[in-house]
Parts: sequence; structure tokens; C-alpha cells
Amino acid sequence: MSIPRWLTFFLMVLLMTTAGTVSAQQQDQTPEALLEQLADASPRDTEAAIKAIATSGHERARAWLEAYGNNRISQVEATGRIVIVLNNRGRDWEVADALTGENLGEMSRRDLDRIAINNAVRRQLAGVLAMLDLFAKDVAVREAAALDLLGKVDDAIVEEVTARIEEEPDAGVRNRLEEALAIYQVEEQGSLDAIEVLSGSLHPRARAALNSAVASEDPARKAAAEQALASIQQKLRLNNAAETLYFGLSLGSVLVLAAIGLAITFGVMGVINMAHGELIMLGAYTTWGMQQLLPGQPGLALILSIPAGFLVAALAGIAIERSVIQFLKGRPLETLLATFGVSLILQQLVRTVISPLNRTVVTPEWMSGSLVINDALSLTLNRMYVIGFALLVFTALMLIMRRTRLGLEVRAVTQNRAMARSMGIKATRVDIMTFALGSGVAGLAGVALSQLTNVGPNLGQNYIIDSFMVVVFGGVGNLWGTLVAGLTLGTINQLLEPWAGAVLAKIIVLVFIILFIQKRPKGLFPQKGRAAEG
Amino acid sequence: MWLTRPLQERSTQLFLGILFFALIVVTVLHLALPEGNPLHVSAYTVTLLGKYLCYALLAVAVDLVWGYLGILSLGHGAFFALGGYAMGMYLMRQIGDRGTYGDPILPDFMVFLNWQELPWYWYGFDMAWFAFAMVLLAPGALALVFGWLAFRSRVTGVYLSIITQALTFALMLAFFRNEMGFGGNNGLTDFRDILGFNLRTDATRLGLFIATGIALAIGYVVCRGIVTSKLGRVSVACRDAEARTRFLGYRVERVQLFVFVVSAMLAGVAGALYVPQVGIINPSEFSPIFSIEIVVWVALGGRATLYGAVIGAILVNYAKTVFTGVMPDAWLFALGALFVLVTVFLPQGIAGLLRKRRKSTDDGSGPSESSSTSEATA
Amino acid sequence: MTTFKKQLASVVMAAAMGAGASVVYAEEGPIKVGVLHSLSGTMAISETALKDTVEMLIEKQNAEGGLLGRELEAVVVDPASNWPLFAEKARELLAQEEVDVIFGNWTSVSRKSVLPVVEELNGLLFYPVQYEGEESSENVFYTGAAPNQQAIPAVDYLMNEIGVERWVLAGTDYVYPRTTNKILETYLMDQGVAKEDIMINYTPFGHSDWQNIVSDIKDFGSAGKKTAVVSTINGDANVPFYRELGNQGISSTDIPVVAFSVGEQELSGIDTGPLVGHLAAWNYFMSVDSDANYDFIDEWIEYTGDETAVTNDPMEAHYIGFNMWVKAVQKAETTDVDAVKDAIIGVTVPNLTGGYATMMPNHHITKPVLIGEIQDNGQFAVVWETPSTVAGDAWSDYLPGSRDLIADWRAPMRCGNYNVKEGECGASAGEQAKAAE
Amino acid sequence: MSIMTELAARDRVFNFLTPTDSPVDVRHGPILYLEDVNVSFDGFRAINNLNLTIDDGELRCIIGPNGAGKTTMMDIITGKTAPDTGSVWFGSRHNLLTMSEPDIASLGIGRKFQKPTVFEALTVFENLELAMAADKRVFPTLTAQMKPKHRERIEEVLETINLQDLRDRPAGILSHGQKQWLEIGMLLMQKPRLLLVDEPVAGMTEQEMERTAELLTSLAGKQSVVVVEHDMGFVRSIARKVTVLHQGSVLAEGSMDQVSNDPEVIKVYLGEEA
Repeated sequence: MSIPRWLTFFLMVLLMTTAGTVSAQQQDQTPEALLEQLADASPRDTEAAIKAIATSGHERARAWLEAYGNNRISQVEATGRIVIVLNNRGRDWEVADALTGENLGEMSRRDLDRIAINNAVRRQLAGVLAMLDLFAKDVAVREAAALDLLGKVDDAIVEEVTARIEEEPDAGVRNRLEEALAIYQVEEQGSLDAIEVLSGSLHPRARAALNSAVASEDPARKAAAEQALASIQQKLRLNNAAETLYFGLSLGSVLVLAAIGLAITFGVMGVINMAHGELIMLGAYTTWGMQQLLPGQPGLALILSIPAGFLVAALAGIAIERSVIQFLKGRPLETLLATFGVSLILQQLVRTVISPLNRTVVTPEWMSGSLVINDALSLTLNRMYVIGFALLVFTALMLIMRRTRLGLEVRAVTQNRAMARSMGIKATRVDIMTFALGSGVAGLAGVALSQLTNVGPNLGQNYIIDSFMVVVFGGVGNLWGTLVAGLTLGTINQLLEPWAGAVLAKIIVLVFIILFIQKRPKGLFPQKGRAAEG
Repeated sequence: MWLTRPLQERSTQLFLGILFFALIVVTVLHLALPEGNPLHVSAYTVTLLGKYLCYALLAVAVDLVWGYLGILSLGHGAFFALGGYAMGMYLMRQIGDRGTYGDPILPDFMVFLNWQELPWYWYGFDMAWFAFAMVLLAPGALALVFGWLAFRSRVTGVYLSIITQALTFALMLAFFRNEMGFGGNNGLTDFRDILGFNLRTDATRLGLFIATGIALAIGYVVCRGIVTSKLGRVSVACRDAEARTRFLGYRVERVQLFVFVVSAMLAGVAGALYVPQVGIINPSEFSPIFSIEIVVWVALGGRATLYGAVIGAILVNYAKTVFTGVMPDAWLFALGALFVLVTVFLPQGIAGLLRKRRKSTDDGSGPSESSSTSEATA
Repeated sequence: MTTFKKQLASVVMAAAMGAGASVVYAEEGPIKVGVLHSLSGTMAISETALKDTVEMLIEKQNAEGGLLGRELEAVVVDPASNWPLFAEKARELLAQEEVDVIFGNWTSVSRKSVLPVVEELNGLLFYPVQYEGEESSENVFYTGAAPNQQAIPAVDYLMNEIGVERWVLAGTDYVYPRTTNKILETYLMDQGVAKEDIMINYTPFGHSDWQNIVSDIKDFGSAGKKTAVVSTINGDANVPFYRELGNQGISSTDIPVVAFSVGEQELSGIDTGPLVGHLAAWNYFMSVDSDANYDFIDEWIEYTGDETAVTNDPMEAHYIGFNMWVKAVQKAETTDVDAVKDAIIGVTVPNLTGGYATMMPNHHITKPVLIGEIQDNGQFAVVWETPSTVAGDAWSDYLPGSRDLIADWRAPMRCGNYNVKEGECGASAGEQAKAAE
Repeated sequence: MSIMTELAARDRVFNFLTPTDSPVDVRHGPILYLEDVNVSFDGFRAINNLNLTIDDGELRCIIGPNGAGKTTMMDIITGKTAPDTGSVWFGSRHNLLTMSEPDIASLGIGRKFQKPTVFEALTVFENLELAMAADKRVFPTLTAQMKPKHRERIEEVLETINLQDLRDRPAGILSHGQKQWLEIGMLLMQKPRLLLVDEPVAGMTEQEMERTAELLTSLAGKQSVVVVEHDMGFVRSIARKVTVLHQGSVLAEGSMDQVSNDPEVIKVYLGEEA
């Protein structure tokens, strides 16, 4: 996939035209012809076709290439007319004329032939588009483009890139370009000083280049590359440690979120709520519902579904408390069975009412992607939000338990029901409130999880056991315990995973908990005193 | 002698009577009547009933620990499955060179994951006596170790329930791993014959069915023997006032351990009889859900009565068979509702209802009688 | 037929069975077609659609005057994603209901659990899902892809078209991925790929935390050679996997993922944004541009009454299998199992991708292999296709145990695992059952 | 107690040399010593340098306001609670701190709880049967047979605690007083060397109280009895020697008259029952 020299000139021209300056360029092909060429191209000539379009300077050229990249260019079987597909869901697709851009309304899929593209072509396309972007006004775009060029530089555009390095005002972009150039030089020309340039880079592509250099016969190169790699490895080790820690934290915070609601219903009320997982599920489905209500703005929907999810789960919780649990006071093991029944019902309800299939929950822009610390260490945003969210929920709960009237009453009731009653606390009301709170928090967990995993009928089951483990490990009736336990287990799990593998890691953690409970039957932070001895 | 004591009991005699009568009826209807006769019991039904009996035995085992010892084990499926795997491994070795790859030693799944030789823990399972011993020992050993750790450090109530759940969950994950050498998710299947009898003949099926019936009878008598012995009363004492029992000089943890191990072994036997009848054993038997379901059979039938457990197990599973045939999606609703209703409105289960009726008719109540009533009320 | 009638029938059945007696049916009357797909439990997600497909096909066939002048009747049971229950229900279908054919199963384990029953009672089973191969039963017809009809062509594509040199084989830890990866490993090594260029990783069912593994893949991919992931990750684990890929910034142009278990139905539950450009290998895509396909889709949407309903590969497999069975019955002029078994070999019916499928002597069928690219609309855009259809290979040439085995159920050989080296038929399950009777 | 501290403590027979099953050694008089015992539950000192000595065959009453640490003391003696410091000896041979509840019980220390705890699910008869002195290991218990002499023993106790008519009714239906009696009866079945009786007459009628008093006094001599009681009248009726606990340590000790005239005691009890 080499783009010959002359292209670079045209790219410059194209830039000017797109930048709006008038250009004196020869129209050697009509737009129709260009598109025809693309449409009829065999895999071998698609390349040429793309070039032709890129260099045609037609004002829609870019739109065409992008549409092509997204599989959106089709040809009407009957007329052979080239169209851009605007909406390709369902059996009838909304299309617009590629040349004029006029909307042609809906057309049956049957009558359209998609103009195929594959990853190889897409990569060329990316290169071409990146080159175009290198001239954009917005620094961010240029930076992205430069990053995109890493490993995509070839004989065709090398001069262009070199030229850009001189003209590029922004230092960051310049470094990127130099890196890109260096990778090219290392791989294609085996230059030594380029290796120097790369020795600082943590980008996987740079390492790739160096690795290839290590493989070379020339001892000098080999040595230089090895040295460079060594220095990179040094940095990497640090980054990996940080990364693993982050993974641990994020898994931990998921566990905390899932378990914290349980810590309240189970820890504080002594109710073993097997339907906890399904309450989480409800929270997740609320998020989905919200996104259905507000199509097009997933972000807003997600934020709204935080209160909504809490509410839905809390109401469900109240329903459960009133209909089942209140009849089982002081029979914890029976609550386990009854609530398990409830969980089965809730699951099947979702299956029949909504669908047995998983639901699509969209991740809003600002949550996808990752925060790039450096090329080797980037923290995924959605998980970062989840960590923050978990801590937020935790602090909120702490405050409620410590500072508010409800918290006081709850603690009173759990310490000594009769006494609390006689002091005029409405125990039943407190029960309802507590359970609602616990359930609501489960709902919040669901909202968060909808951003990490499937939203489906089985969502709850995957977390219920882990949640119990966390609560028991942390010590029943102790929110701090839950926090510490969750984070610890998460981290242990992530530390084990690399060498034990995912399954074994989980098993080891479970066994560890079992043994730990033998040593400290009341968990990390047991409740002391005669009251608890029972 | 504690084992023979139950045989003098009216309730036990009644139970055994009904059980053996059922066995005989089914056998006769199956053998004597020709296919197509409306009263003919098909091999399919025989196997189905055999399966129910296995579940019944399992339920009895659970009732022993839950009803009389107050230990709600959410991990009994694990013992059931271990027994099943022990039997499965025996049946696997019996296939010999008749497997698809014709390897005389290695089971098929090992061949196509190209294992070179048999893992050490498969040794001996080609010998029936060894395998059958393992059916008892494997679950027994697990229960012994686990129970010893748990009871020694006085892990009780909810905590115990939850770590038993953790136990079976961990085992499930472990058995899903193909490296374990138990066939992973596919488990063990495609069995040929047991003790030389071809598993795919109706005669063998009938045999297994009868064997299961007898096993259930024995298991019931053993449990009954324990609960009517002084030890049984001690377990009830542990259940209701653990500390008090200690102050009377009983080693509560040892009592618990003994009963727990016995129960685990019974569960193992149930599993071992289950596998040849359904023709497959795979890790899903370890799933926590299954273990909880068992408990509900017992709850429905009525805790601390043993025969209640049998009733519960058979009823629920029969319902399951019917429902999954008639209206599949309704099944989970039904099961869920069952859980809730039984625990909320029928804490003593069906047995409780029966007993109420019985009490209203006759009031001549011997010690055992009155004690059993009160046990259930506790 | 209406669900009510079905329910009635099964109530009768159930009651009768409760009384411990089996029901007898007149020899004439409808031809019974057993449907053995989980309608509850974890597998319901995938299998419900297949049950509907069979019912739709039967409806259609009846509209065209049934078969041999008799009406077709679907007998639906629910094995509830419980493997032993599969065996039990299969027995119920064959022994109690006396169905003439069964369409069913999704997971390998359920098939393995049903296999002995079908062989013992000499039934017919059509199995519609891609699977690990290493099996050929006299009574089972495998209309899904064998490894050589999915995995190997996909790898060829990556190797030749994309120029992949470094391979991550990631899968859920059960037999299909295990076997497939074993086969691919051997295959790749035969193609001269070095051992250190292959990374194999297994995760449990429904694995949800992919952070570590994805970052490992990232590292593995930074070794200077074009890298691709061959994913046999199953069902629910996929969403978090692709999400993590997207978030850790691995795009389909850097490290493409080719999946064998992700179809239109799975995609319908995924936010396809981060997946665009990743690949899947199947023998059918809903987006295939053929009139047969468009007609099928129209029927399906009409039948389900859901404009957004999707079709997928196993559904096509049932479509093919059903038509083959119908054709074989017409050819044999009876539904007698043995007659149909002989008649069906060599039967050819059109598939939905505009070609034809033929039943091979090893009870596998010929299929085209398509590589599709995930699009933002939850569909696949076909980017590559085998020039001709590929015949399913029951015994992989890349596993030491089965290299010398072939299956041929025609007289006189009639053997599921004939060893060409020793020139003899290894004892197969089928004959065991025969010997027993 | 670790070997080293053992060896360091030269003043007495090393624990690990002591066969625990050997009979209680009361040659030096006292059957129970508590030395400088301290217990605290998160900060709150329930027992504070408690020193107490009970002689063999003595009947000792222990009184004190709520929270004086009476029950906690019993917990320590019976091994339910482990003290932070101090030592507890049964006779001069058995260090109770190293023993488990069952060991202590089978060694001959019987306890009646403040809140009567009987096995409500079991019949009165069965309650007594379980309490009966016997080999209490698992297998002997499993194979245990009810011998006539056992039956007689149980009947005799049923007699004493006057529950013959209720012998086959579940203990759950008994009245509070009857439960108290049953529990005392269980104590008798145990044939202990030392009885720890926590508030035996709570919820009893006058007559029942008298009978309890008789019973306890009759026991004294053969067995040592420690009674914890609030009801001063009852204490007066049985007491020979009284110990007053206050804030976890001994406030006064002596005859009923001595202590009731002790200014300290009066101060503590001012406004309280007595």
C-alpha cells in the first residue's frame, strides 16, 4: 500500500481546496467516473480508485471516503446510481445521492449493492485521511492524525511528513511526527539515530519497530535496539504495576458497589436477600429504559438513571419487604429461601416482559475511551467513573448511617429492637426504610454495571455470590469492612490473574475466604461485645 | 441397637411399606404388562422415577443436617456431584476401548485434548469396589475437612450457609476447568455398562431403579436411627441451644461433624445412583442454585421429619417434569412462588399439615411422636 | 398448530405419565417433529429463536400440503438449559411421543448428553450449531459448521489477506474452544508460525473482568508483527470483552478480532460502536445479498411480528436441515428412520446464501464460509468468501487422535470412525446400541 | 498458656504434666480459685482484679447490683469467656483457662443460666436424659441404651423437681418457674462437684422458693454451690457466706449480717433492692 510521490502534491492541493482557497487543478475525471471506478474496482484496484478520489479535489471527496470507510456507499442495482446510505437499520434503508447529496428517501435492501471494503483498504484509507487531517486547524485533530500515522508512514508520504515536522507549530504533534518518522526509518532504512529517538517512546508501535531491529543481523543496530528496549522495559515495569493496581481497584470498586447494598440489608437488618442481584439487574434495566426514552443522548439518560435506578430498586425493595420479609422476622435462613424465590420470579419476569436477550446500553462519549497517562499506561474512563461512583455512594451511605436520624434509628433498632420500640421508634418503618435504602443502592450498582457488562436477565446471578463473600469477609454490619474487603478481594484477584489465570484466581480467592472465615468467623471487622456474642 | 430401633417405629414401617409397595408395583407393571397397555410403565417412566428417588435420598440427607442439626447447607449439591463423579469415572473406565478413539485407557475427552497418560487420581476407578468406596469417601472426606474447620471455629448459621455456598461454587469453577481432567463443561457421558450390565437395556434401568429404592430405604433407616438415638436428641439440643449443650459436657462440634459427614455420604450415594440413570454428570450439578433448590424440596415437604423431605423432593420434581413440558416459561414463576409461599405460609411444610390432621384424629402420642412435633415447631 | 392444542396434548401426556402409563398413538395421523431447545434457563437466549424457526418451517410445510399427505406436528419440550434434562426430554420425545425426527440442542454438552439416547432408540437428530467436530453418529446430522468450515478458513483469511503473523487464541473454557484452538494451534504451526507467536487464553463462562487479559493482548500485539485475536469466547462474556478492547484503545485496524460465536443475535444486545470493523466467521449472515435470504428474512419478520427480529447462522442450519429431511422423506416415501438415514445422504437443497448444501456420507453438510465485518447497525458486511462450498470434516486432520479417522454411513462401510490406517472400524456408539438390542 | 510461661511459673505443677481427666484435687481445701482476673469488652471493664475462693462443699451466695460482673464471672469459670489476664483453677490441678466448655462441664462444673435455657423442642424427660452424667462422646451417645437404673435416676429427679406429670410434654410449654426447676433438675442429673446457679428463684412463687432453698442447702456439703441472686430474702434464707461484687471486683465478704452492715455495701446498695 504505497502512495506514490505525486500524491503528496495533490494532497497539498486538496488541502487548499478543502481549506476553501481556489485551486487551479485539472479535472481529469468526472466525479461519476471516480465513483464508478470505486464501485467496479476489484480488490486490487480499489487502492487506485481511492487515490483518484482523494486527489480529485471534489468537495465531496472526503465525505465519500468516510462513507466508504463506514460501509455506507452502495450502488442501486437497477440504475447503477451510487448512493450514500444514511440509515442502514431494518429492511429499508434511507439513502442520498452520492453526487448531489439529495435525499432519495428509503430503498429496499434488496435493490442496493454495497460497495465492499475490508480492513486492508480501511488501513490505507486511514493513512490517507490522516494525511488530510495533518493540515487541519485544530491541534487535537492534528495530534490524533499524527498518532494515527505511527507505523503508517511509508516511502510515499515520508517526505511529506518530514516537511510537516518543519512547519508543525505544536511541539506535541511534532514529537509524534518525529516518532512516526523514526519508526519508518528504523523499519525501512535501519538507521541508528532513529533508534535513539524511539528509546524514549512507550508506544507499542515503537517497541514493535525496535523488536524488528533487534532481529537484524547488523550487531550495532542490534545492540542499540536492545539497549533502547531495555530502557523502555524499565519504564514499562513501573507502568504495569500501576496498571495492575488500577485494575484491582476498579474490580474492587465493582465488588464494593454490588455488595454495599447487601451490607445494609444483610449486615444491618440480618436479612439474607438473595434477590439482591435482581435488584442490581433492575437498576441496569432502568438505565436501558432511560436510554430508550431519551434516544440520542445516552449521557443525560445515564445521569438521570442514577436517581431513577435508585428509585425503581428501592420501590421493588419495599415491595419485597412488605410482601415477604416482614413475615420472616428473626428467621434469617427462611428469608434466604423466600428471597431466592423472589429472585427467580424477577428474572423470569424480565425474560417474559422485556426479552430473554441482552439489552443494548450505550456508553456515552465522555465515558468511553481512556485517560492517557503515557503511551503504555492509560486508565479506562468508564472504570474510573465507576471507582469514583463507588466511593461517592460509600461516603453517602456512611453519612446517612452516622449523621442522619434514620441512621440513628436503624442502629438503635439493630442493637435492641424492643428497647428502640419502647423509645417510640417505629421499628417497622425503620425496617422498610433500611431495606429500601439497601435495595436502592443495589439499583445504583446496576446503573454502574450497565456500563461494564451485559444488561440481561442473568446479570444479577453473576454478582450475588461475590457480594455475599465481600460482606462476610468484611464483617457483617460494618460498612468499612465491606469497603476494605471489596477492594482487597478485587486487588488480590487481579494480582493473581496474570500467573494463575482468571478461573484459578477466582477459585483461590474463594478458598482463601473460606479459610479466612475459619480463622475469624466474624470477618475482618467483627462486632464486639456481649450483644454480638448471642 | 440404634439401627434396628427405627424398624419398630410405626412411622418408619409405614414409610418402608409404601416405598417397597411402590417399587413392586412399578416393577410388575413394567415387566408383566405389554407395551401399549394403558397401565404399562415404560422404561422412560422407570428411569424418571429412579431419578426422583435419587433426589429423595439427597433431600433426606439435607433434612438430616438442616432439620435436626440446624445447619442449613447450601453446598450439598457438591457432595451429590462428587459421588456422581466417582461413579462417572468408574463408568468412564468401563467403556474401555469402545470409545470413539478406541483408546483402552484414556477416556475420549482426554484423547482429543491429547493427554498422554491417565492422571493419577483416575487410577483405581476401573475397579468397581474402589469406585464405590470413593462414592462414600470422596464426599465424606470433603465434609470431614470442611466441617472440621468450620465447626471447630464455631462458624454457624448464616455464615456457614454462605461458605458452604462458596465451597460448591469454587468446586463448580474448578470442575469447569478442562485442566482438571474431569471433562470440563461436557463432563462425563456416553456410558456403556455398569458391573457388566449394559446401561442401555431396560432391564438394567429397572435394576438401577430398584437399587435406588433400596438405597433410599437404607438411607432413611440410617437417618431415622440417628435421630431417634440419644445422639439425635443431642443434635436437636445443639440446634436449639448450642451453648447449653456444651455446658452439659457434649462436644457440639464433634456431634455436628459426625452428622454432617454421614449426610454428605448419603448425598454422595444419591449422586452415584443418579449418574447412570440420567447418563451424564457435569459441573452444573455443583451450581449453587441446585443446592438451594434441594433445600426448598425439604422446606416444602417439612423440616425435621425425613419423610417430608422425600415427599417434597418427589413432588417438586414431578411438578418440574410436567411444567417444563406444558408451559416452560411458567415453570420458574411456579418454582419462585413455591419458595415464597412455603417459607412464608407453610413453615412446617406438607408434613406439618399432615401431622395437624393426624393430631386432631388421635391424641395418643408417645415420646417420639410428641418430640417430632415439637422439633418441627422449633 | 395453536399453543393451546399443544398444551392440551402435553397435559394429557403429563397426566398419563403421572399415572405411570405411556400413551399409545395411532400409526397414521400427523408426522411428529420433536423440538428440543431450551426455552428457559441460560441458553433460552439463543435457543428460543431456533424453536420458533422450526415451528415456522413446519407451518410453511403444512401450508404447502404437509408431507406424504400427512400433516406435520411440532412437539415442543423444554430441557431448561439443564444437561441431564436434555437426555430425559429426548427420551420422552422418542419413547413417549414417538416423534419421527428431532431438531434441537445448542451446546456441545447437551448434544453429548442426548447422543446415547438417540442412538439407543434409533432416532434422528438435526444439530444446527457450529461445533468442535470429533464426532459422527449414525443418528445425528450436523448441519452446523465443523472446525474446517469456520475456524480454518477464517485463519487462512487473516493470514493471507490481512498478513497476520502473531495469534491470540482466546476462548471460554469448554470443549468447543479447547478443540478448535488445539486444531488451530497445530494448523498454524504447520503453516510455519512459531510457538511464541501463539498466545492461548481461557476464561470461565460469563467472564466479566477482561482488564488484565486485554492488556496482555495489547502487549502481545506490540512485538512488531501483525497480530489478530481468534475469539471462541462464548455468549455473555463478549460484551465486556469488546467494551474493554474499545476502552483500552485497541481498534479493529490495530488488532482485529475474528469471532466464531458472535452472530447477529449476540450483536443485538451489544453497543456495536466499539466493535465496528471486527470480524466474524460464519456460513451465513443476515446481510447476505441473495433473494432466498431476503425471502427468509421477510417470512421470519412476519412470523415473529417483530420488525427488528434478526436471523442468524444456526437458523439457516435448521432451514437447511429441515428441507433436507423433508426431501429425504419424500425420496424414501416414509418417515421410517433407517430409510430416511439412507435416503438423505447426497440430498441437495438450496441454502440461504444463494448456493446449495449437500448432505455428505459423514452426516455433515457442505457450506460456504463467509468472513463478515461488524457494522454500526449490528449487521455483518461480508468481506471475504470461500470460492466454493466446503464439506464438513467430522474428524480433524490436525488432531493426532483423529488424523486417520473418517466417517461414512453408506453401506457397506456404515462406520462413524473408520480408521484408514488399520483399515477397520473402531467400535462406535451406534453399533454398541445395535449389539445391545 | 505457652510452654515458656509454663516453665517460668515454678510455683505450681506444670499444666502439660497434669492429666486433665484426673479427679479434682481438693486436698488443699478450696475447689475454685480466681486470681486477679480481668475482662473488658471494648473498653468497658466487666471484671476488675477479681479474687475469689470457694471451698469444697461450701454454699456461697454472690450478690451485687446489675453490671457488677456476676454473669461474666460465671462465663469465665465455665469457659464461655476468656479473661484478658489472671488465672482460674478448679481444685489445685485443673487450670480452667486451658479447657473448653465441654471439658469443664465433664470435669464437674454445672451451670444454670440466668435466663432459664432448656431444650424446648425436647420433652422434660429427654432434657434430663441429655443432662445425665454419662459417656458423652459421639459414638457412645449414638449407641447409648436407656438402662433401668438411668430411668430410675431420672424419675427420682422428676420427683424432686416435681414435674412427673409433664415428663412427656415438650419443655417449650413449661412456665418460667417450671423451666427454672427443670434446669436445676438437669444440674442434679449432671452430678457436678460445683454448681453455678444464676438467679434460681426469678419468677418463682413463695413455696417454690422455699423448696429451692431446701434443695440447694441439702446439696451443700456433698457438692459446692455458688448462687448468684438478687432476692435478698432468698439469699438470707440460705446464705452462710456472702460475697458482694461491685464493678467487677469483690467489695465485701462474710456472713449475711456482716456484709449487710458494711457501710461500703450499704452505699452501693442505697436505693437498690434489698
